[in-house]
Amino acid sequence: MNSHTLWLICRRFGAGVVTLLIVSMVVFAITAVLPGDAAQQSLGQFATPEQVAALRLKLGLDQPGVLRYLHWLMNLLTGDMGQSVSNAMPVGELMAGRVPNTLMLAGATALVSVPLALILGIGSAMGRGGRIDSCLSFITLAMVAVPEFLVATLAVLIFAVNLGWLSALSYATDITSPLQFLRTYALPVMTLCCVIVAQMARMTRAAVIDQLDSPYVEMARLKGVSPIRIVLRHALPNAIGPIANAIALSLSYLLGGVVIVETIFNYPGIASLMVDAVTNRDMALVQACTMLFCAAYLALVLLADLCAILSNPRLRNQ
Amino acid sequence: MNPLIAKSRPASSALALAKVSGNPSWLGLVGATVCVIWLLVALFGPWLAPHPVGEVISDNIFEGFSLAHPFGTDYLGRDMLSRVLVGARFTVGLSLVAALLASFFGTGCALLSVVSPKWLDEIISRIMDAFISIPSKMLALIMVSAFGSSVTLLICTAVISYIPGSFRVARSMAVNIEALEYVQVARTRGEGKLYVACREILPNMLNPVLTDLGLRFGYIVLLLSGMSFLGLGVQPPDADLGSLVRENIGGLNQGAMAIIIPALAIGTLTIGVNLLIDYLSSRRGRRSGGH
Amino acid sequence: MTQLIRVEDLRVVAGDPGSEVEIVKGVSFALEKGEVLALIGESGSGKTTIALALLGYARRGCRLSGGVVQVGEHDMLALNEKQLQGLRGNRVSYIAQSAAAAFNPAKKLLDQVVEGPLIHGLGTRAELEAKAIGLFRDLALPNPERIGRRYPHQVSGGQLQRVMAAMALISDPLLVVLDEPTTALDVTTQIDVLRAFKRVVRERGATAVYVSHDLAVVAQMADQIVVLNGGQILEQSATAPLLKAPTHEYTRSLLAAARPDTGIRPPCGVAEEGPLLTITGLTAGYGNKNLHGMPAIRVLEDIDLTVRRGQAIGVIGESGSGKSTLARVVAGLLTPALGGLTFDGQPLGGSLSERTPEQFRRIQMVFQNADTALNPMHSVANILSRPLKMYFGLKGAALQARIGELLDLVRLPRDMAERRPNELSGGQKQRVNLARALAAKPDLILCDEVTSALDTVVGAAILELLRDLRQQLGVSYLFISHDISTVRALCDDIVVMYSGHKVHAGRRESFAEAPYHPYTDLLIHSVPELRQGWLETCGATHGELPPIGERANLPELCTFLNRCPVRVDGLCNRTAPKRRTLDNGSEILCHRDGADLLATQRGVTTTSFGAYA
Amino acid sequence: MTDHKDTPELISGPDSLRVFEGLNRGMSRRNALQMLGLAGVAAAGAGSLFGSAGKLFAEEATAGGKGKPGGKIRVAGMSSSTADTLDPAKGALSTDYARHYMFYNGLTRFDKHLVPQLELAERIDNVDATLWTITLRKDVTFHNGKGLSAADVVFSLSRHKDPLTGSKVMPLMEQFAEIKATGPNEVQIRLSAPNAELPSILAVSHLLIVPEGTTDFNKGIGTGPFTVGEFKPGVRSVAVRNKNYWKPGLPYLDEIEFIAIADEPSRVNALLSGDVHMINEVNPRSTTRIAASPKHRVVDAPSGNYTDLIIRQDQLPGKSPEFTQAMKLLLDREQVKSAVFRGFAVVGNDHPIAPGSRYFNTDLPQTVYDPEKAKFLLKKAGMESITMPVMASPAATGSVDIAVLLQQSAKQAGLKLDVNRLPSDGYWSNHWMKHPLSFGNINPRPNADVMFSQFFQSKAPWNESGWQNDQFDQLLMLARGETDDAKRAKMYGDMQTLVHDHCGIGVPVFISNIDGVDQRIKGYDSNPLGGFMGYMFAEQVWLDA
Repeated sequence: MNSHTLWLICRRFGAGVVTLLIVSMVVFAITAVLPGDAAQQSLGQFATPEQVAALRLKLGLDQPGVLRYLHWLMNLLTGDMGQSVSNAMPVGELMAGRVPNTLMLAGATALVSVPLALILGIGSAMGRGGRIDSCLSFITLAMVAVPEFLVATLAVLIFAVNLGWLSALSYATDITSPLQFLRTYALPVMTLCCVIVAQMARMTRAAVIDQLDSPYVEMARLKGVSPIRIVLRHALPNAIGPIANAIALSLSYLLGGVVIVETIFNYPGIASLMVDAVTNRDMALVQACTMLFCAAYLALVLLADLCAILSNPRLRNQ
Repeated sequence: MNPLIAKSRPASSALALAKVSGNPSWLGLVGATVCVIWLLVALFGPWLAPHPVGEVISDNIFEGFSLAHPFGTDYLGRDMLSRVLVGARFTVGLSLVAALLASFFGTGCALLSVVSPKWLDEIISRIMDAFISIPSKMLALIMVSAFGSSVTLLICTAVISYIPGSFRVARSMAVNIEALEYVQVARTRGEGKLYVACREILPNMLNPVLTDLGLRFGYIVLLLSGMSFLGLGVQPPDADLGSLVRENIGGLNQGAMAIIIPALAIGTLTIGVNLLIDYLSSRRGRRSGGH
Repeated sequence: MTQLIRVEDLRVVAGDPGSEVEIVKGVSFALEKGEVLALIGESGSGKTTIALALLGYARRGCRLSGGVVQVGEHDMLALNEKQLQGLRGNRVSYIAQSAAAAFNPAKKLLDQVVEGPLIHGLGTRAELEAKAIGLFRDLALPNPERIGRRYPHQVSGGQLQRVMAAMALISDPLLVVLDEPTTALDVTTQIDVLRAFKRVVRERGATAVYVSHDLAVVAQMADQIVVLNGGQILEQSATAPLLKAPTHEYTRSLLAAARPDTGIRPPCGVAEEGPLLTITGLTAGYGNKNLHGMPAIRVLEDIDLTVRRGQAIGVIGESGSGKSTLARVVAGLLTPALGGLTFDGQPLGGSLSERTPEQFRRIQMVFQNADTALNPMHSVANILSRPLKMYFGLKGAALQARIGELLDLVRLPRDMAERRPNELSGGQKQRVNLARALAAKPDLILCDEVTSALDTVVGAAILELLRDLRQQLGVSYLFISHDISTVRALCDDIVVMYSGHKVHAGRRESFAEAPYHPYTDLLIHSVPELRQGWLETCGATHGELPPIGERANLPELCTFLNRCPVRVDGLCNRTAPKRRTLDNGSEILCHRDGADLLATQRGVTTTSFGAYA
Repeated sequence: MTDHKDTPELISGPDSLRVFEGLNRGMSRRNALQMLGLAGVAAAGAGSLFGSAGKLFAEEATAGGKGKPGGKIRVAGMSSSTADTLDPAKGALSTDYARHYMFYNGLTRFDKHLVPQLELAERIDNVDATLWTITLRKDVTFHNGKGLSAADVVFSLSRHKDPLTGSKVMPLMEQFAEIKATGPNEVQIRLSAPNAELPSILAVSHLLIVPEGTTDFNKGIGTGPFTVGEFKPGVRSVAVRNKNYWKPGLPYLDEIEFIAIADEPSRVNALLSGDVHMINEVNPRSTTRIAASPKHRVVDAPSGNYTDLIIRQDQLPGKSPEFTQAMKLLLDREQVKSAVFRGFAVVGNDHPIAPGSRYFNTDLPQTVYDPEKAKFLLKKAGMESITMPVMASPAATGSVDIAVLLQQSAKQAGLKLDVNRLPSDGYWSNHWMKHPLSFGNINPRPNADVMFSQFFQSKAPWNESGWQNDQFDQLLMLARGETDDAKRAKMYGDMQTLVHDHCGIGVPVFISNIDGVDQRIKGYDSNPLGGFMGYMFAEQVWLDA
């Protein structure tokens, strides 16, 4: 880590803050048009106008939107993410309950999907244009061509209902053995892999092929280096940048894009928390979730760029 | 910021995009055929449908193949063939329109940001970053809650979700082209920004932009099917292919045609489009490599 | 002696099965042990393809379709991939054109040097590393023990090329293939690399095939020369007879084009007295600006320059000297940090938005790379019509007629108007590029390395065209090049730049004779001459540089200090140099006066240009 | 998510459904009459209720000892979110109710025939059905060890009248003019008008008893059979057996993990794969799957729940009686019953009283599907070829499918309907009753009076179709004051006729509750109030593993 990298991180941090601000404004603007508000929503179908008015006053919803936004922003600056209006818990606490779950699922999925994608991508890059390549590219395509919820439901039907090998639900607090972990996480991880592996594998393939076309790879071949060694020792280290980027994009999907999987497997993650928040018009929570997704996305992309820098001595030693 | 890093991400993805390819031509042919078939279905399907799309024609739900109902019946006892024929128009049509618009706006913003002063470029980039970081399904959910579910809204949502991606690819390409000497020549000739963007830069990035458009089409087909899970989609009795899968999911355990057919339809559509794109981009790669 | 290398009727095809095109059409040659054979030809002649075939390798899309390639006891075309793997980097090794690209940027040099022999089991890592360090030393690399621990980007181009030579030689191969190993280097660097190569090849008695487009370089290295064109051998003989009495017409044209200034002279009497473009105290650069508005990376420092009406000024310097930046500033693509531009008496705005349409019209720029300078999506007519419509509002028949005239002017057939750039050859593209500039009827054309990317013969033709146009139209040129002979062929005045400074400026004639600025001296004498033995006798960069003490922390110190053979301790390293005018009218930026310089430069200068014609 | 139904249920009396239930189960006519008689006594004047009403069903009375203690089960409800609450006042979803019954007790409790049984109340006396005195049990303690006292009851009931509590039953509580403690174990309630149904009102889940001064409800301190082991809104709750429960021998289970799976196929899959032991809100189409599994069974119960077509009477085209009539004729009830609900429904007759319930008007002719007549009527109204949007939403069970079927039938009558499927989110607040044609969904209101007052009275806030009928309003008032049951039945019958003939709602079917249960779960029964045994399974079931 040197001053240049530090400067990069600082700059990104600044840009990230701006991006977050834009996100919060966009989210606020859209949610401002949402019909009904937290008071209406929490009192339900048969609420009387007096009740709604009283609750609105209590929650401060009677203030103009801009004022509420600024208020929220001020509080955020002091580290207070606000309170969830639907159940009066601090937003931070609600999030803290869900974030580990999301990270767990994302982590497990990443552990499976990233190596798989790398193997698929590198495999097809090595056999570029050949039968293996066509085959793998077809498989990865087919994997992504089936709607997520169908994969998930089908998988549950086969592995949980008919075979009874795996669990149809994924939230278990009492995981004691690795086998149990496997039983619980296998299905959602499998479903998510289907969604993200293809993209990563394709980008890996492209990045590796990009390097395989470079003069230094030709040079390595002319030194008598074997194809496998060329890919692993020469091309791959230089392809880390774009691959890390593809991985970062896919992993950011694992945080916010998994609402379907969370629903089907009844997994309490951040995505379903946000769906709840939208339904309950729980603005502080919606904002916090969006901020988190956005921050995670930016962090992942930054991490990918740092990977690219660290894997590249030219950038590393600048 | 180091220019190498600043550019490495989009440039590499654009490059990668161009190189995500290389399948033999027969696969491309298969892709092209599938795409043409689906296009025809989308154009003429509704007229070929033997039954009105919402009519319950059988007391039996999740029927299998029969001469009267080649694709069986759905969860209410409606003719699946008719529903798929009509549904294809929605899926293909919506995705196509959304993909075209997303590419149009994405590319437009990219061109704008490339010929604009740095501060405007920065603002556009930040806004795009902001939108790309909001998960598309969440955005869809909020949008539908706010504005109700309609075809226009579905398109809007898909467009907003995919503009940033299109923007990124287009911008990285445009930045590279902008640095080329013929653009510099045009600038030193005193050409306006509009001319530089539309006449000098745009024609040269059209091919990758079209490739990107195809990829986005595939993504949008899948996004729409994902949105059907969240209860968003075209208005009944019509249904896009994703909604058809979703509404008939109860027939999954009995392997009903009502779920297999639309799932296959989505599969063939996305795979077909991808194969075609791969083929086209690999051909383009070879062509430009030949010189 | 026995033939070590025997190539017989080698054929290579390219393209898809079914539509293959033969790109090497039955080439045969042979080479004895310890000999160096040169393959010479222009781009597309098949020289690199043949060189790679010596390793049994064909690039993607190509196929070795027939013939025999015998290297020692191995028939390279009969072996399978596994066996070839065993030979490459072991018995046959390769030195690529661009070392910067051919080294893996993510690995340390030493690891890459010993990788091949390690795989081939030629020794333990320690032994091989020791051997590599020995080779580094032999190749005159600085700090041979440590340089291997660096990454490619931390080493200069010339040094990398030498490291690559070490990589090729470490396995004591039967054959070394050198593919344009010095083409990407500046001339002043090239000479050191050539010397190092030559010494190592001779000392080790290596057999080598040297691929190049440059006859002068080949003359220094090769025993045998094979002249190739279009995948066929046109002429093949020992070096000396070939240089003296080339039999084939094509070889003669190659020889003639090698030094354009021997055939082309600038026209006389075109230049007028009035200044067209005046540059005063120009400082410019890239990167973020600091508090004083100065850019982080300064590329140009305090440049003064005047281009008179009808005059051609040549700007030369090596890569990084700032010469292209100068053109960009004049074109308005880069806003200067300090200093001003005056064009025909009017101030010329620093940025594009400050310039008038008339100024846009009167200054035109022609870029180095015709491939990227023409929009591939526009037809030639389209490209040419845009400035005509824009500046003169031409339409219809008048427009067509003018396009025709312009094509005539650059000596292209009129029917080319409907073609797209990618249907044109490199030379044709450059002519279209020129025609587009001429369409504006400009007063000043900025030519940025317009001939550098072209083959020598084609480049010479373009130079001739430029000269004739100047005579015809009285247009001024700011002609930028790295090649002093090209500049001398076209320009009245010459400016030498070194790391952003104008170190030497003078009339064309003053560059014929010492004294020069020490850098100009180095530059002139680094250009290889078309005679065998030049490399051994030329004086440039021979010997140790005079020792100097610690440098004063003064940004204005002479930038050439580190390489200067006539530097003076206590003067050059302590105080800034000043501009002085020499007797022949030239202006230099140096501490040494004319007499000093003359004394040091006379002693080693043995030739003047034109002697070999 | 798709079936997000945030409809609170206002249950303020047992009468209609308990009879309906009884008749369905083959209860003798005499028994039924006897039961009605008892209720009649309670309503007629001064009287007391101490378990007598329940004696008829003594064999089913709640008593410990017959089940097997121990075991843990996992239960999946249909939806949950971060708005999940353990505050009884705020309960909005079936998941909330089920949880509340785990941790709290009410003063009374519905049995499976919807008869209110004494729970925390030991005795309930009244004077003119206006002044009620409730005597509390003395041996009851809260989970935190505090004994139950009158102050707790006063607190629990009074808080609903504060708008800030956000109570779902605030309108219902307006009739509670005064609530005060008259002794350590005695509470007096003065109603603003006579209401004999108070014991059943007190059985509503929202009126479960919490300790006085409770502000943090997440701990779930109550007197119920289970204590809170864990409660994470939107995630799960774990209920741990309350060892000191005041009902001896109860509950049986050691632990209940309660989660929610919004996606119906996933919910059924979770049941079938053995991951959960019971689920509710099973789609009729999934019943075959559950029934096919030897390890599981389907538990279904007809209920008073209906999804209705709302034709606003205060705007065109609903203003035209012909149009309204035509729309009712266009509802193909048999098709709705078979295609949408796969037979798990009872055909309705455009009024809210389910067939077989008390006061159900058997003489009223059934509206049948008749597109020809509808066409004629539309023509008469001059609306034979208009295009109308219909609002439907997954929020109103089955409404989207019913709308599609209606659309097809309407086509035959020349009417073009555009079905607008709206997301569940925000449907009730923004679309329900706000369009000329829309769908609603009304959960059981076991009492005809409450049903009619809330949804059909001219000035009722939820008068769905904006129907104004003076005759109906007068009848409603008269019926409330009428103590003669026969006269009352006649009045309710007339009101049904009025609604059937003139009101702007079409009730195609009454929908059954369907639960899916693991065979090892014993003691499980159905309850017309809702799934999960009327949300009260926790105390009653045991695991026979």
